[in-house]
Amino acid sequence: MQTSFISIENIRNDFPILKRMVHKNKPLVYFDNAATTQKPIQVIEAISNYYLNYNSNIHRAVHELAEEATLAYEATRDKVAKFINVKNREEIIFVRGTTEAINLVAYAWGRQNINKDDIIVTTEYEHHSNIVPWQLLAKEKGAKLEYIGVDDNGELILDHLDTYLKTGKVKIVAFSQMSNVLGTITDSEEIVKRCKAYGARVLIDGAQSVPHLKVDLQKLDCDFFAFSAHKMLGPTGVGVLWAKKELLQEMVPFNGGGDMIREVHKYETTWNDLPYKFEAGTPNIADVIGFAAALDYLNNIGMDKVREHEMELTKYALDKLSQIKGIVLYGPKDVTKRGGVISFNLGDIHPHDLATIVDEDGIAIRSGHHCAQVLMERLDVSATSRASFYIYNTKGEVDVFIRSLNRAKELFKL
Amino acid sequence: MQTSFISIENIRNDFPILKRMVHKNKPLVYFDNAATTQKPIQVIEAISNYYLNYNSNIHRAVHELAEEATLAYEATRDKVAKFINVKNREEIIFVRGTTEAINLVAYAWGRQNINKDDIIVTTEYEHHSNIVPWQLLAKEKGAKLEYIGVDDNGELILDHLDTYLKTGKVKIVAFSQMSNVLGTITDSEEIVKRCKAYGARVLIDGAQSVPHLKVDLQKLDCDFFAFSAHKMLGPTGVGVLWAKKELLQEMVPFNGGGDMIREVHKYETTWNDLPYKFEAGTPNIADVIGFAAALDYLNNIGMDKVREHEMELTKYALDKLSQIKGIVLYGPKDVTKRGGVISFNLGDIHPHDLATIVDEDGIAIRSGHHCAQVLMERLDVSATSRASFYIYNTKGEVDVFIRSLNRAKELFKL
Amino acid sequence: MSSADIYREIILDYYRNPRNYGKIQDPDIAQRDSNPLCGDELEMHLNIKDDKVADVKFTGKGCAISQASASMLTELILGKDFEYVKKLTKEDILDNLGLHDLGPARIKCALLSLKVLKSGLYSYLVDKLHDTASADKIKEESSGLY
Amino acid sequence: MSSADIYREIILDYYRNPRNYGKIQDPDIAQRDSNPLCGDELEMHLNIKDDKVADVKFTGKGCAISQASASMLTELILGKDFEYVKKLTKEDILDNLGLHDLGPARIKCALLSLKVLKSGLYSYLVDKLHDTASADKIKEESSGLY
Ligand SMILES: Cc1ncc(COP(=O)(O)O)c(C=O)c1O
Ligand SMILES: Cc1ncc(COP(=O)(O)O)c(C=O)c1O
Repeated sequence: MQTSFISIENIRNDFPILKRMVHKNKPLVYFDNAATTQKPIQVIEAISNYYLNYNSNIHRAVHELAEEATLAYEATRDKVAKFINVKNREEIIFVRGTTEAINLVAYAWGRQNINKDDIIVTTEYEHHSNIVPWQLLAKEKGAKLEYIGVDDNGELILDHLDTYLKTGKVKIVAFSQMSNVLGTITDSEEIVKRCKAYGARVLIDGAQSVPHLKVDLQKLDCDFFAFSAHKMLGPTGVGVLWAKKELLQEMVPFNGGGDMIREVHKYETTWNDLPYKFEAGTPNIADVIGFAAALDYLNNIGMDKVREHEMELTKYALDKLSQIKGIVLYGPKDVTKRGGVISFNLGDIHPHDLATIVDEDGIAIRSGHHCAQVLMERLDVSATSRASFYIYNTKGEVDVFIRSLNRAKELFKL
Repeated sequence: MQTSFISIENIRNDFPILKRMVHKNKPLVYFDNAATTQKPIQVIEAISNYYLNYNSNIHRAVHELAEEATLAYEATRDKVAKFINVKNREEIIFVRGTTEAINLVAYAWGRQNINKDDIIVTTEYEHHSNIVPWQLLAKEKGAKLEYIGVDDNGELILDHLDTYLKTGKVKIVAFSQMSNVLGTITDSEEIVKRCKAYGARVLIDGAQSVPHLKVDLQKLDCDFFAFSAHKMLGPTGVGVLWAKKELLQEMVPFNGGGDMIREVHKYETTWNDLPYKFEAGTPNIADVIGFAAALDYLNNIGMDKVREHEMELTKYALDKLSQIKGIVLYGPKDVTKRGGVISFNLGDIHPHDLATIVDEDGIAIRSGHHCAQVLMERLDVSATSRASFYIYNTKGEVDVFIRSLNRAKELFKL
Repeated sequence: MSSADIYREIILDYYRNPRNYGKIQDPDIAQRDSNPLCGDELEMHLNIKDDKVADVKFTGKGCAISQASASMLTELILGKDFEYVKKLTKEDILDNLGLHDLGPARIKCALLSLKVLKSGLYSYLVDKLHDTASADKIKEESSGLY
Repeated sequence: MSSADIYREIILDYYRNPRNYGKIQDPDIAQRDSNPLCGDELEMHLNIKDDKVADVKFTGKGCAISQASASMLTELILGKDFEYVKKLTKEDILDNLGLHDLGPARIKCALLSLKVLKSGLYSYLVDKLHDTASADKIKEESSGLY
């Protein structure tokens, strides 16, 4: 169970849940990592440790617990900035997750900057969280929402982007750096380059990329960037919005309340400095602190190694899967162009039925539309099955999965 | 350390942090409970247990982990409904905290229902989170924000409410069921009654009341109700918005994204049923589950006992404090009309200086404006010191506090 | 229950060869719903004559359980009178399918068709028969389905 | 550091009897700021003559540390030339107050006055002297204060 670069055995030992049995006696094979990943003991203990030793509200008190909690909370901000290579720590806003981050932009930037007949561009392979906020905004403002299409290889048709940009009406282009269904890695730098030429803003949904690839925001040079801690070993309830300082400064606040104000008077109020202007109310202190442990863990392994491991595993799985008769695999064939997310359909077995069958063998995969119904329409399917990998998954687990798929075929008499 | 009705010793044993020393050798006296409370081991373990054993994204998968996580998450909703005596579980929306809950109402209900020249009423003793969202809304809509004043006893002047209501323009009245500075318990039922007579909606901020008093929403009969888990033994990052079903059904969504949709198409989308329509994206699953353990803990003690204990402690503290020369105490004198939150000023010692001095003796109190600057203006002070109690605090701790205050006086040569 | 018990011959047969699949022109009742969690869709059409189900058809996309369940439900109610349809319970459906102890995620698949049927009936009672008393009862019953 | 060390005679004296407390009519520099965390407020007024601080006053509400710090700062800069003021550091202020090892929450109290002073100076350099080079340097320095 040892690959050339990371000792998976050591890693697996850090994830107590991987030792559990499901359905009484089946070892858990967790292939639902694109939905949420498991957490190493280091993260779980960081959260407990906070509650056991220095739980306190932050920023506004002078007592020792508050000071310790504030330092730890703010230290996470520095770690996040470093992890995605951002210069200004005050550009890191803690939110609940990718969904809230994108909605924050749609409310606080969008409502000020999108007007009637403006165009908002997204893509056919977006997660609902990068579609619905823009639909709501477009409807409110009388703006148009346009989609960059997906070709038969599962990649974006960038010609579509050019067509929209040429109208001169595109205000923002929002896309995912990695598709959560097809695994496709978007050519983000190319899109940013084209958008810049037309003065369009760019929002990148990094929910699937940050956990699995080295992301460098100074190189990417987009305007907004969003991701979720729970998809990268971190706790639920924490996400990050990064945005350029000039934009954050111009933006109106999103939520109003404690911590985001400078002075409140009865009829007027002034805003706090960044990043606090966008962090109203008591934040999710414990989990932000727990997130730091997740970043440490990934840094210790190294994002290059994470990527290498997943490429190897994905290649192995694609090879094995493509040998199953009746399987349809979606997304790029070339593992350098995709992440460790594999969507497929097997004969006429509906994904929900397939997921139920493999679950019986201890394997957790996801089935359904994966919050990407627009893509399902494009692929002309109502659902797919999806297996997605992370650092603790092994080739042995892939073998168990393949055996289980063959059992499903037998049950369905295929 | 045993009072007549709860064994504080047993309770304190459940809170490991209370055994810690601060500033090397001072036993922690935690009197900052209005900001956030400490967590019993049961809550900390419920969170760890989730991550150790059944961490998974919820609602959309069929595998065993997802099923266990979904059941636990939804079980919390039932417990919350019972805790505040609500009939329909789908009226319980999980949010990050009180602040987000109130903003959700301001966005999703307010923007549809508040028009030019309408009046929004709040009070002079509100937390910023029950002022700023209404300021933002009033500004956007050209509506007016009016304040119910606070009398010298720290209670609301309900005549002001009548004056506003009589204009016939009041659309919503938003107030706290307990002031986080004065401790005043608002006569909520009376306010609801008056508002009903004029068809005004009522939002109650229960951030300080739900943790300390038995709250019965069927009896209260307001329209919206908000509170935070972290102020009642629960984790950070979880709060509740309750609202009447008819209102939630009419309201537009707040955040768009996964889980809150029924069907997403390129240009139109339909919404999911309640409560999911308002829970976009991956929620804070672990902490919602942890919150259930907090509710169990409070139920085991009984909210009546919680209140009894706090009344006794508050009475004891008020008696001792009022004997200190040069102290100014804010809020009602009668402990049946107030919670265990005591704000005061001592001579010309600025609250920050006072907090620093008592911190040195291991005592965590809060100093400053307590996110209630409008109230500070009303009291004509720039800040107060605030000690706030919970179930694990003791008379012995109050004694330590009193000694420390006397030391502060000496340091300041008072 | 195990997959082998769920995906019996008969379920697969109804999944692959659904009885009463299709649409009715100008149906008396037409009701559509989808499961927001998994994306399953179902539409049922009914014709009512003399308080009886004179014809019933369904279309939909979804898993074997939801499609077989819908198809079997149409067979169950065809020709039956209104009172019979009104009284159908969750247990009746699961008995009819021979499926018990489904997990909470999959039980929704089995019950989507009953939910659609009851919603359709509800609208019919309110709109056509102005029988809000029965309608409200059905509404209450069917709210417990999911 | 301990409270006894912080709240020495001299700090309390400056807190209770602040030197240079008040306002200047038509000041060359007027700058106000508040600490959003604790609500402390501070306003500084300066008159500049021949590149020197000809007069300086402050008003404010806040703790002993912030008020004493502001008052001592006014004394420190009165009569001094511009270069001196530009070069003032966080350490100078803390030295002058005799306060070290303040926790992160309280250090902001001690530095609020320097932040106000530097922001005022920054605006002055930009608006009056059009000296954006110096201004930018000050901006950068003062952004590290909090
Ligand atoms: C009365 C009151 N309302 C609202 C809040 C805000 O709660 P949160 O910070 O959890 O959003 C608080 C606490 O800070 C409060 O005391
Ligand atoms: C590409 C992508 N964007 C956005 C999201 C939404 O993230 P969250 O649910 O954490 O808000 C997800 C995951 O569900 C995703 O895969």
